[in-house]
Amino acid sequence: MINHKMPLAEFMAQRADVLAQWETGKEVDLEEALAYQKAIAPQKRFSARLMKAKAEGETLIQPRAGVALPEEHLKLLKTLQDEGTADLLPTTIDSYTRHNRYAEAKVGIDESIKTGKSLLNGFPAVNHGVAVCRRIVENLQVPLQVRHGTPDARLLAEITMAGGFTSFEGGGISYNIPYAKNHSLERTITDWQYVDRLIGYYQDHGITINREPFGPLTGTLVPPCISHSVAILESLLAAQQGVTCITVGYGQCGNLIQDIAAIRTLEKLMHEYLHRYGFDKVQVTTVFHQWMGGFPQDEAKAYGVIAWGAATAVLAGATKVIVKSPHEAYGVPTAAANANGLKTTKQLTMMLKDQVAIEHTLIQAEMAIIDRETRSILEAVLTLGQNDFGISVVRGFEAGLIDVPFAPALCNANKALPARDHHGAVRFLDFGNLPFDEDLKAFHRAKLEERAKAERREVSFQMVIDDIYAVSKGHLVGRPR
Amino acid sequence: MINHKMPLAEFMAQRADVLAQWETGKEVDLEEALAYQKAIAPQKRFSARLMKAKAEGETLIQPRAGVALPEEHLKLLKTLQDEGTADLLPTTIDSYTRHNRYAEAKVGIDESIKTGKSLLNGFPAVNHGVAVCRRIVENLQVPLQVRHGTPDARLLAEITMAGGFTSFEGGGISYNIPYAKNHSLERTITDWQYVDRLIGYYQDHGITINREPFGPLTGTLVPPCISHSVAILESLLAAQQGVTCITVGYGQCGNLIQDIAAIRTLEKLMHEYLHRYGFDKVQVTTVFHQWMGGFPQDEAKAYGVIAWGAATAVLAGATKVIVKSPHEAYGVPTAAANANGLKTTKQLTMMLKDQVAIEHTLIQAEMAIIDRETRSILEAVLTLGQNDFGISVVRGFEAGLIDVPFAPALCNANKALPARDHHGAVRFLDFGNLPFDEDLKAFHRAKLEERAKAERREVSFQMVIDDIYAVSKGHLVGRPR
Amino acid sequence: MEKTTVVIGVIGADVHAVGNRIIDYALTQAGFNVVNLGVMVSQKEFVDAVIETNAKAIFVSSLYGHGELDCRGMGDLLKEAGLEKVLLYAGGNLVVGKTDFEPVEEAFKAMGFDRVYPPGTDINQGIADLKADLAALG
Amino acid sequence: MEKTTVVIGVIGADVHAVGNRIIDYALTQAGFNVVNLGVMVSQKEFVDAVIETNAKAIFVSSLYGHGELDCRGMGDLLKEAGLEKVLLYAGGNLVVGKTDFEPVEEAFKAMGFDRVYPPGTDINQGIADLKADLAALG
Ligand code: B12
Ligand code: B12
Repeated sequence: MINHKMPLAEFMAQRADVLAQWETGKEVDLEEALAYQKAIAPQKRFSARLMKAKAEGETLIQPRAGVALPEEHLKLLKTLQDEGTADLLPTTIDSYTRHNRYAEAKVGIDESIKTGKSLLNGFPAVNHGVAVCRRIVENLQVPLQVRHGTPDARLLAEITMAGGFTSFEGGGISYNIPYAKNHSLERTITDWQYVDRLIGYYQDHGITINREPFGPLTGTLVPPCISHSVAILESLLAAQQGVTCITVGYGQCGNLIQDIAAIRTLEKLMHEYLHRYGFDKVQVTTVFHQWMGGFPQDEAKAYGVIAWGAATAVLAGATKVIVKSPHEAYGVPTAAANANGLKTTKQLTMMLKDQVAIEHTLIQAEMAIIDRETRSILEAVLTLGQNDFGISVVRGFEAGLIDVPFAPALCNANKALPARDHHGAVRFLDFGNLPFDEDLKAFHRAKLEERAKAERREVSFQMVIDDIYAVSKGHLVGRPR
Repeated sequence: MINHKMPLAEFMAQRADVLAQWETGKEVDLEEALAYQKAIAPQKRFSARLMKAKAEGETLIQPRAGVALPEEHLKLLKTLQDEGTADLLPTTIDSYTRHNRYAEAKVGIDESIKTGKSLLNGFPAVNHGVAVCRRIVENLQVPLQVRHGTPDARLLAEITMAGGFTSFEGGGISYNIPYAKNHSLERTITDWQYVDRLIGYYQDHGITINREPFGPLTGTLVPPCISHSVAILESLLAAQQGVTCITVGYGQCGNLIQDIAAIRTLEKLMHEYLHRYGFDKVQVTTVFHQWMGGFPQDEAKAYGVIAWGAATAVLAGATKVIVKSPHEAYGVPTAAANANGLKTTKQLTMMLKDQVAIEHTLIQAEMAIIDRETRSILEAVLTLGQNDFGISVVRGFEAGLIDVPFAPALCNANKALPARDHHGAVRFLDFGNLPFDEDLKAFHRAKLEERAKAERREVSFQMVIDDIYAVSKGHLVGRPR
Repeated sequence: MEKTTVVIGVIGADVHAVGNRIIDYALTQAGFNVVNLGVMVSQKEFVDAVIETNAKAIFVSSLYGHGELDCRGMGDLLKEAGLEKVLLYAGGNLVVGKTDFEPVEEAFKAMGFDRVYPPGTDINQGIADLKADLAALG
Repeated sequence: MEKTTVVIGVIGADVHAVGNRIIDYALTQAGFNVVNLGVMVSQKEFVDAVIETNAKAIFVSSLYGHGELDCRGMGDLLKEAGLEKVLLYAGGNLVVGKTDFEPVEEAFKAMGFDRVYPPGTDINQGIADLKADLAALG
């Protein structure tokens, strides 16, 4: 980990190793890639599209999607663009590639060809290489982003950026803690500093690539202050390497007041912390993820969850919304099911587009809470690391000052536990080592006591379990039934 | 028309004629019917279920449904109850019955038997008679309501109330203006005074039947003040005949602020006007209708519209919500499609149930507008008729003081024209003879000018047409595109 | 040149008035002389109006699901009146429920309709067809 | 009486941790001794854990869609280790996409799994089956 923009020579030296990790690495020619990126029209660039939407108060819609084979992948994305009216397109990477298991991805590709169905849960971009990526980007009319969950995404970034993608999701924290088990944060932050440096390199040459820390983390009852802290720390790490266009994200919790407050506070705190460290020229946009936890199996109910996420995204004023499909509870959606989720979402973003923003004294109050919580965490973490972002993150997680609920990563404390309050807002049932003052803790306890009293039971882990299942069973709060 | 509770003898004299209208009339024995109704358990009574929901802040869900043949109809309702989790059930009556064309309904029944598919758009309850109605009510677990659109519903009411239904939709205005062409208001109000008197008779014997004026009227860009005026006038007419449990309705316009303000103002004004005329013991609940205008053909988009209606109903605090299906744009839904609309709705009512009510200074402002508009209409109408409700209504419509947009009835002025403002709230483009003062008119004009300016075109009938199509084409405001 | 007259209306016990108003507006804008019978129109009223106004076409709307029952015999009625050359179109939500459109089209054509439209048809489609058919008739 | 040991874990490169925590909790509540290998567990780790702990059953979870690729040969591996009597269950979202469950069940049974569960199965169903199967084994 470093605490400064990586010197060019150092970056170039590391590149050689990165490109050697898989045979397709040699397809990347950085100078040629710059020229290729420069020729991409503004309406196909993520950064330009997002800034336009932000200026016009529009909420863009984007699906997740990826299959093993290029032609099928292109066909899928075309359907989502034309039939689903997606404003932005993804390319979701398969899990083998995410773990740099390119040989296994190869088996998946071969088997997919043989059996005629995609046996991978995403698009193995590294195996396919630069030219294939470009063919995909060129045959579509809207901007494309790489969405994955890769702890070490250096080669993936090299190939897909040379391949013409204009946005890259992830970060050293958000693609480690929820997506890995044994990776150290030192390692993943270092690897992501490389990714951000690569994008900083493009930026230095006049090409803006959008970066998006993965907001929802484990997608399961993550309180806003946790994901906000991660988003801001990752943004600082990215900005330090020269990234100038960042979309910070948040996964819907389901309580309207909390969700609106969360998106607004996220944007406000981003500006404040970027400013504190002198990264004033970074363009900030927001992404709202439709409910990321367990979905109802019934498709009609799933449509309800999707629509509520769409409505909340617009009411919260997010720049874009990531869309789920009615197949969510079962598996990777068909193109048609995916397009259906998009269409439901578009109907709502369009119907809500012209309506006025919602104001509420409770939104103000909730914003104050999230602000205070997030600030508590960030100040404690940044103090511990003496403003060295990487060290702050590593020590912060070690000390449990940031703690992501239900994370698989062993470097996460896994002590903090969330549960919903009586109105469905996500609070803390166990603080672990979160650096909250007594006032803040009393607030959370009172909120859960209010619920416990209404449900005539004790505050306990059973509430957490009930809340995990609640949405999939047709509720928000997991009441005893 | 009368302006007092109909004397019992007069009512009984009329009954004889009514029951003679079709052969099944002779099946009705009022004393026996009282005993039958008395034996219905509270959880199967509309009134009790609604008051419980209101007390608990719950929003109940109810579909529309009806097919030609009894067994199929029962099966359909069972599906909606068990699979669709409907809290309340309907029996939607076919259009021939609505026009008292029982002979044609008979042809429809026979043809339906012959072809094996329902050729009627609803359940012909009069033709089927009392015993069949009871079999249906008895085989279901939730309360049942008759939903129709019948200008002269006297025989239908006799048969279905004896048949065990515990709620009856409609009224002399709301089932005339949007549902008929040549009926005079004198006639339909007189006929509905009979219906209300019948229900008053049940009430006098301790049996509460719920009454529901049909809120959405033509379902097409009806400004809240118009439907509110009709709802309140019909409620006064009903209360006068002894009705004590009334659910007033409103069809979603689509702008959240306006919709919330509309439901709240409706309840407030109801209490005020009922009180003014001494009907203080009437129990008032509200029903919110999911979007009643043209629907998108695409089912995924239709789900979006349905979900937004469900969410708004809860946020507005309505006691129940009437649910559309994803087949809406095509035709009477299959049982499965109907259940799907219910499930989407239930997912949202459950997820939003525990959330706090939305407050907004704009909601207050909108409530003030709706209050003023509705009051202007009601005062002008009631003054004209010297507080004789029936005469007030007849003269009010004659003078165009109330004017329902897009109504087929020749007794409606059809001069007022609605259009959406820049934020999607429904305003007046043409006031016709609505008794609005200059301030109020200036408000509407300014609102439409704001939109016209943004769209760089004149305020014109083309806006109305564009707005009629807008939701079905995936928008709220019909912008030039 | 004189304007061609088209009779429009919503058949049977059907009161859906919105589409009817739009069809009126669109046909008028397109240069036709529109005789609008409104809602709840019987077959006989349609035929009488054609005779009275020397109309060249009828646009029958049926939204509420009883279209099949209501339109039966309409072609014969025109024929009996010697009006087989009058163009007879139907549109709206012609049958109960969401079904394949082909059998519906066939059934209506068998009843004497020249053109039959599925739910939500853009009225301009109907007008374009009308112009073409009128031109073909000369 | 000693508690029966069950090995649980999420196979392959799969990191879905939530269900795994709930299965741990539920099996523990039901009186079993749970050896939880967490996420990203290889076939070998499962087998080694069974040998080490003398477990009577394995609950394999696979959520992310690569279950079919990851579980291939698992039955054989157990057999080779002389552990054919160990109950082998799989659940989660075993294959990519929403499909009929029957062929999936067949494929996994062919790979040596005793019981195979569709998406969103209530874990108590798995526990009830486990008790029945253990009782049958004696
Ligand atoms: C939360 C979530 C995530 C979180 C996971 C956080 C974490 N580390 O735990 C995040 C966002 C990180 C994530 C990432 C990914 N996910 Co994910 N995720 C989900 C989601 C929404 C909920 C899963 C969950 O927690 N459910 C709640 C728990 C309690 O239920 P459960 O896991 O199903 O387990 C219960 C039962 O299945 C049963 N059970 C499970 N195993 C067994 C075994 C036996 C023997 C028995 C009896 C019972 C049993 O009991 C459990 C307890 O009740 C599901 C979709 C859904 N279900 O709605 C998708 C889903 C599982 N994910 C999916 C995918 C593809 C991914 C990604 C590859 C891509 C992506 N979308 O980013 C990555 C994979 C990363 C990796 N390498 O594994 C797909 C899998 C596709 C498929 N099988 O076809 C799903 C189905 C979504 C979808 N429709 O596309 N995901
Ligand atoms: C608004 C509405 C109402 C209002 C009507 C107010 C009024 N008086 O006008 C109210 C609430 C009163 C109502 C009542 C009923 N309705 Co209604 N209604 C609708 C709704 C939602 C919109 C209709 C509309 O105005 N569309 C907008 C206009 C512009 O479009 P349009 O009417 O389709 O017309 C256009 C095209 O179809 C085409 N077109 C039409 N005719 C022709 C002819 C030709 C030749 C051509 C070329 C083109 C053409 O051009 C028109 C202009 O663009 C539709 C469902 C939908 N479409 O979303 C149901 C719908 C038509 N109603 C239906 C039903 C069943 C009823 C009721 C029987 C029961 C009920 N639900 O209460 C009653 C019927 C009363 C009666 N006797 O007629 C059903 C019909 C079922 C079927 N066919 O299987 C529908 C489809 C809803 C459903 N899915 O159940 N309804």
